[in-house]
Amino acid sequence: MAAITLIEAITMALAWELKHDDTVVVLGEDVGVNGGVFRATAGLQATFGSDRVIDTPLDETTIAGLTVGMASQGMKPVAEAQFDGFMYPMVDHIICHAARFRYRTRGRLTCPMVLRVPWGGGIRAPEHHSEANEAIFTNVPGLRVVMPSSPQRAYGLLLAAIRDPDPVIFFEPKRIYRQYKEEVVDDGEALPLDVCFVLRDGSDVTLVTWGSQVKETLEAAEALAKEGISAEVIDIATIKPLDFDTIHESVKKTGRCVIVHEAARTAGFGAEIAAQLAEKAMFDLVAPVERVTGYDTHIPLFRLEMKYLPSVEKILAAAKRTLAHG
Amino acid sequence: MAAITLIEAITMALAWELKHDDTVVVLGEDVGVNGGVFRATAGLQATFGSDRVIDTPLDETTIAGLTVGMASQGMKPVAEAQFDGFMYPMVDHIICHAARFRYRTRGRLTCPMVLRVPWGGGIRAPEHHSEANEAIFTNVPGLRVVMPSSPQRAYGLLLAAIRDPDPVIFFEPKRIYRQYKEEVVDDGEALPLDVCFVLRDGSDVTLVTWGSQVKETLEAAEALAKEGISAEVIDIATIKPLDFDTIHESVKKTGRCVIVHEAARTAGFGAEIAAQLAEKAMFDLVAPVERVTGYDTHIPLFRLEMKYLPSVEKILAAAKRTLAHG
Amino acid sequence: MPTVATFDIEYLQYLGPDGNLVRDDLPEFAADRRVLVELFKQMLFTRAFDTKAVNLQRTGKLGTYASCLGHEATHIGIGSAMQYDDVFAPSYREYGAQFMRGVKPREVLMYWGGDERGNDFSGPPHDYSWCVPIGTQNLHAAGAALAFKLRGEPRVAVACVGDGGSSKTDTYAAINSAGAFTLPFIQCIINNQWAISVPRKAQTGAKTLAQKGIAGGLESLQVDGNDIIAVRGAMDFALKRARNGHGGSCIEFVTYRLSDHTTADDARRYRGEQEVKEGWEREPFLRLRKFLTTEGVWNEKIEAEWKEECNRLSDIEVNAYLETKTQPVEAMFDFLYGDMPHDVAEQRADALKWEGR
Amino acid sequence: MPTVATFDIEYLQYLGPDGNLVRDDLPEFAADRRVLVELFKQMLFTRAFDTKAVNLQRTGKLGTYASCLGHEATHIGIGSAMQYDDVFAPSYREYGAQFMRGVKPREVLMYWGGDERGNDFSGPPHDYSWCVPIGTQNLHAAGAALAFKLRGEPRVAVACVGDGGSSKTDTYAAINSAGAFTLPFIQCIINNQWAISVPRKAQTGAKTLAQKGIAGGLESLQVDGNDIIAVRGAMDFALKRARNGHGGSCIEFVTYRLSDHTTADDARRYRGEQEVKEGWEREPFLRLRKFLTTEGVWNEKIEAEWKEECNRLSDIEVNAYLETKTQPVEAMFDFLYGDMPHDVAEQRADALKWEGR
Ligand SMILES: Cc1ncc(C[n+]2csc(CCOP(=O)(O)OP(=O)(O)O)c2C)c(N)n1
Ligand SMILES: Cc1ncc(C[n+]2csc(CCOP(=O)(O)OP(=O)(O)O)c2C)c(N)n1
Ligand SMILES: [Mg+2]
Ligand SMILES: [Mg+2]
Repeated sequence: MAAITLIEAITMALAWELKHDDTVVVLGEDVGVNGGVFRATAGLQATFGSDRVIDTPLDETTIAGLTVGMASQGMKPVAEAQFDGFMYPMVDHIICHAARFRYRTRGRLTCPMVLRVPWGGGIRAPEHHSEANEAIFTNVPGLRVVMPSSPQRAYGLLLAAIRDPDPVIFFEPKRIYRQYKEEVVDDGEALPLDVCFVLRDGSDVTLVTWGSQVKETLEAAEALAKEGISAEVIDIATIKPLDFDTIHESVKKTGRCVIVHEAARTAGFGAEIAAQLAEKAMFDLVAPVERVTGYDTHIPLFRLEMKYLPSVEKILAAAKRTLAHG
Repeated sequence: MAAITLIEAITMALAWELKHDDTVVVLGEDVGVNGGVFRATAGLQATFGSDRVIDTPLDETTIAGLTVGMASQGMKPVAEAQFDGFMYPMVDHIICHAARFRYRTRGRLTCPMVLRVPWGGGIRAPEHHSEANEAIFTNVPGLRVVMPSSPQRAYGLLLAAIRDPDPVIFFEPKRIYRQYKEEVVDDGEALPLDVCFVLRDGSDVTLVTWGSQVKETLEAAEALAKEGISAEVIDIATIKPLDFDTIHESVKKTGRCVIVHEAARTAGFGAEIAAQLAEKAMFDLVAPVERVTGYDTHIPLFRLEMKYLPSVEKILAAAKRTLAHG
Repeated sequence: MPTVATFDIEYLQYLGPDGNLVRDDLPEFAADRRVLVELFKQMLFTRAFDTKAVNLQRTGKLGTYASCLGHEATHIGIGSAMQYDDVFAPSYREYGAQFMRGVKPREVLMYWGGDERGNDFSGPPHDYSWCVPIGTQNLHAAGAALAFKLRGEPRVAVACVGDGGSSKTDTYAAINSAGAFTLPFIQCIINNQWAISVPRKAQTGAKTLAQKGIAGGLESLQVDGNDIIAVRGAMDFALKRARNGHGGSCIEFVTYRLSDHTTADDARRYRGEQEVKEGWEREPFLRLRKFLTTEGVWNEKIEAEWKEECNRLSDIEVNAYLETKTQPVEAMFDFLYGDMPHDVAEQRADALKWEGR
Repeated sequence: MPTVATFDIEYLQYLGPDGNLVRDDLPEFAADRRVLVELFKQMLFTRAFDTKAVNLQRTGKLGTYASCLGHEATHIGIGSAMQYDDVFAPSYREYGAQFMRGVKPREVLMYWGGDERGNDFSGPPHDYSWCVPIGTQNLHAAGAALAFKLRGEPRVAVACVGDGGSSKTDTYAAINSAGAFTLPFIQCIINNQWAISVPRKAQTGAKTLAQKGIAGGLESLQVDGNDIIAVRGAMDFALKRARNGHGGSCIEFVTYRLSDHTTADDARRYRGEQEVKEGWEREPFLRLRKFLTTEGVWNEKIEAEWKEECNRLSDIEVNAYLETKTQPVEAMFDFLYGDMPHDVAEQRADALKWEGR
């Protein structure tokens, strides 16, 4: 057992599943001999052959459509969108077909597929390589949307996603692909797809987040602790379906909630969490809900991108605003 | 001045703008001699010629891409997606380009276009003809999202959309295309693109909605009135940007809010409204926010579709739940 | 300039509109005239069904319906050539092909009657259901073909799309994938001259729709889609080629939509009577009836008897459809996920509550 | 079977890799050897700039950069043939073409240096900016061409895409639109044999990429993209044809990517040395230099002097880039909408507050 990065955990999970399930195939642009532009599939084609790890023509519509086709004929394809910003041409096949085959045919045809999407900003990449677009899918019934934020969670959630009988959009926060290493047991153990992770216990304020922002959020919790403020940190990880109960339990305790996400604020997934708080936890809250998010503009090219993203300072300020109440 | 239906108001606005602005063109599938499958463009090709009202090949990617191309070269194209469910292949060009040309080029190239989308269920149509998918766009910076719910608002908002210097997604609630007639003055007067419409004043509870559900919501308000309960009804109409101030003013008065929309609940746009209430109106609210929405499943084929949609009864029940508080 | 590549689009036809053979090298299957009689009977059945379906819609007992009037030779030629293990990906009006594969007429009616169970049909369970988003089915079929290839199965995926759908980017993507991966895939382009109100010539500057296949390096052929011998012959050839690992084909079937686009359409708005009249002169029954009659294997009496049988069989199906009870409300939740998430389960309970259950 | 359509893909080349003419009917523009010298000088400048840009990236002064090494004849041939009023839609590495149209090298650097102002360039204000989502620019150019046609303007839209991008559905859509509407549109497919790590043959089963144009009924031609005379000649012809209302063309330029895909790529992972070595033997400078030298209009001294000038000019541009101040934070709000919505204005104020302003 070795300490590995988040992206190495992805590779390890893919290798495990390719090895143990014949029906699994990996496909996408440059996933073969090149091992993916982020090296997520490094070495897999050499090990499993070009019938299991398949380079596709350069067209995301093609990748999505072939994936749906294969999934409905007994395979478990794991497709890669090379970057978040190239995923949009896949939206049609995902929404109209992947999310509906089971529903449409009353269970006759199903679509057990995973779409892996390197996600989010902060890596000084070119345009369209830095998008936080999970909200495209969160209103779509029939999908699951997952985003791990640690090597262990990446491993366990990706295994679960591949084994799930339905389509899973699997966002990978690329900014933390190599942020730190963690020991991950390569035992093929999957994690549940509908349970939030409480990363830090606390009693004064609940910080809810996912993806790359887990980093800043934990740092903010640490800074708050230094000031004697106890923050609970929740990584929702399985965005859809949302495990609201865990959030609710926490807010019952703290009475305060700050939601942190990278996507633009308006109608970002944070809105759904805030909405459920307004519906189910109104009388538990002692302070207005706060959202710390990307601005309602496109993430700028890299010279300005860090000014777009939520920062530790902004999280701290929001947490303190909630503490002014109650 | 004649009393006309919502769809006739659309046709009238298109005709006005085609007549008064040379740079306006209408394009889409079957918009020409056939006048559109809903007759929204009926007669326009005969009047303005096939250089102004253009039938395209059958491909939504094509329509979206050509529209962006024309818009960036000095034209004001008004494109039609034949149905809501066929809009997904347009998402790439809309998100990656229409919404970004101005931003990307620091104002050098712009994209003044309108995408008209017949929207929503309840007309006993085949699969993919009944979708409430506005949430695809509400998290996307650079877009405006509009949905009129009366002939007058359809006329004024469509004119405003065409004249707006940026891309506007214009959803047309097809269930109420011919619901009733209203006098609309054909005077070329546009409505603002960022102001909610208060359709009925009230003091006990605020009902917020848009699109086809305005019908059921007004009926629910009427039924509440019979029971001595005074409901304020707001049609947000310009979904993005949201005029939250009008909603907030109302909730300050009523202390209660029920949000009604047709789209699936989770991460529907109602979540954003509820979130802003949780952020800015927590201390005005005396009852938890309620959402009456489509279920988190696909709208069924027509035998069951009315059981999917929000109903007057469901709105009444939600309003009464809020009235049990405070 | 040196020429680096040359392509021909050939046109396959055996039976002219007048019922005479235009060439004498009939494909093998046609040697047995009884096979042709069986195909003709299927064509007649399909038309009888289609007429009933349109009537059901007109009397308010069916939703919008897309008639297959005029396409029967193409549809049945395609369906009859395929094997059970092959995968069929229809668009929405290829009932004739689906009947050949075991789909029941009542299932067609259920689908257009607003009941998802029509998609859980009696045809091969691996076949795709009707596909409303034009052209997307082509890529699913290509994906199926990729699965067959990877697993080494001798199966072929066949997808149908219209002349309008030949403009759809998904069609190109399917054709290109089939060429890039040498897939057992056949792209049938059913050119009935109209995409709702948009005529064939407005779809593309391409002289033939068959040549769409050249862009992906597929075998590309144009076929008289009103001549079932040609349709079946072309399909037999392409299927064999694909099954033997030699890759995909793109076949344009030239036919004519004799009906409105769907029952929601009124074609008189956009096309002239003369054109439709000419369409009726080239339609598929006329010529096959003449040919079979000349060959002595068909006559008016057989036809009258068979038509009666078709009506009887169709009525059974129509009645079965009309007697189908609407699904309970929970059906809209129960088939959404394999493992129902907690939030969906809560909403299911809410929906049941509104039903008083 | 009767043949209903026949298509040839021809190959255009004037100057072989050895610098000798392979045909003697040189296009008119090439009669004046000074024109060729000017083109060569542009090629040299572009290469000098490209080298500097790669170095800037290696030393941390630029973000990811896509080199144009090896593509200079194609890029400059295309750019030099176009008129100011025409519209150019590049993908991301056609700097040579853009320089010909007035884009400044410093603007290229700003874009790859993470500053949107690089897109507000000094080239024609109607030209498209770099386009990262592969192939989408083709449809924008087709839309521009449609605008030109509707307004009766004698302008042509030219779009570039790679061999990888020729698989993209948008490319097909652009080609098909150009054919359907008879647009003044040229689809340049710049086949440099690789799409990052995916070789040309894995993209498609099509023998040539030029034949993608057949699917839309366009004039389709393959050109030696390392021979600037052929590139310019083919473009002149296609532009004239389009400008005169005769419709679109699809031209494959066969060249070779001598560099890594971008500075973020390591091509040694997936391609062999031998292939790259052969690429260097066919590259565009070698042959043109030989030819011009033989013709007596070029020599080592001129080249040395010009290279020095190129370096000097490039350095001015690099310095201008390095001296550019980062945009203020409000830039991310100020160019989003023509009329700033109230919620964006509020967030702009918040961002300024975090800047202490
Ligand atoms: C993606 C998409 N866009 C639009 C439609 C609406 N629509 C349904 S059928 C049709 C025309 C199809 O024409 P064609 O492909 O020629 O097939 P045909 O109906 O003639 O069989 C259109 C535009 C659709 N179903 N899907
Ligand atoms: C839609 C989309 N998918 C993927 C990418 C990532 N990507 C950037 S360049 C490239 C390869 C392009 O190859 P080609 O079209 O041959 O152009 P070249 O780089 O060789 O000039 C890929 C896959 C992208 N930019 N856009
Ligand atoms: Mg058709
Ligand atoms: Mg390339």
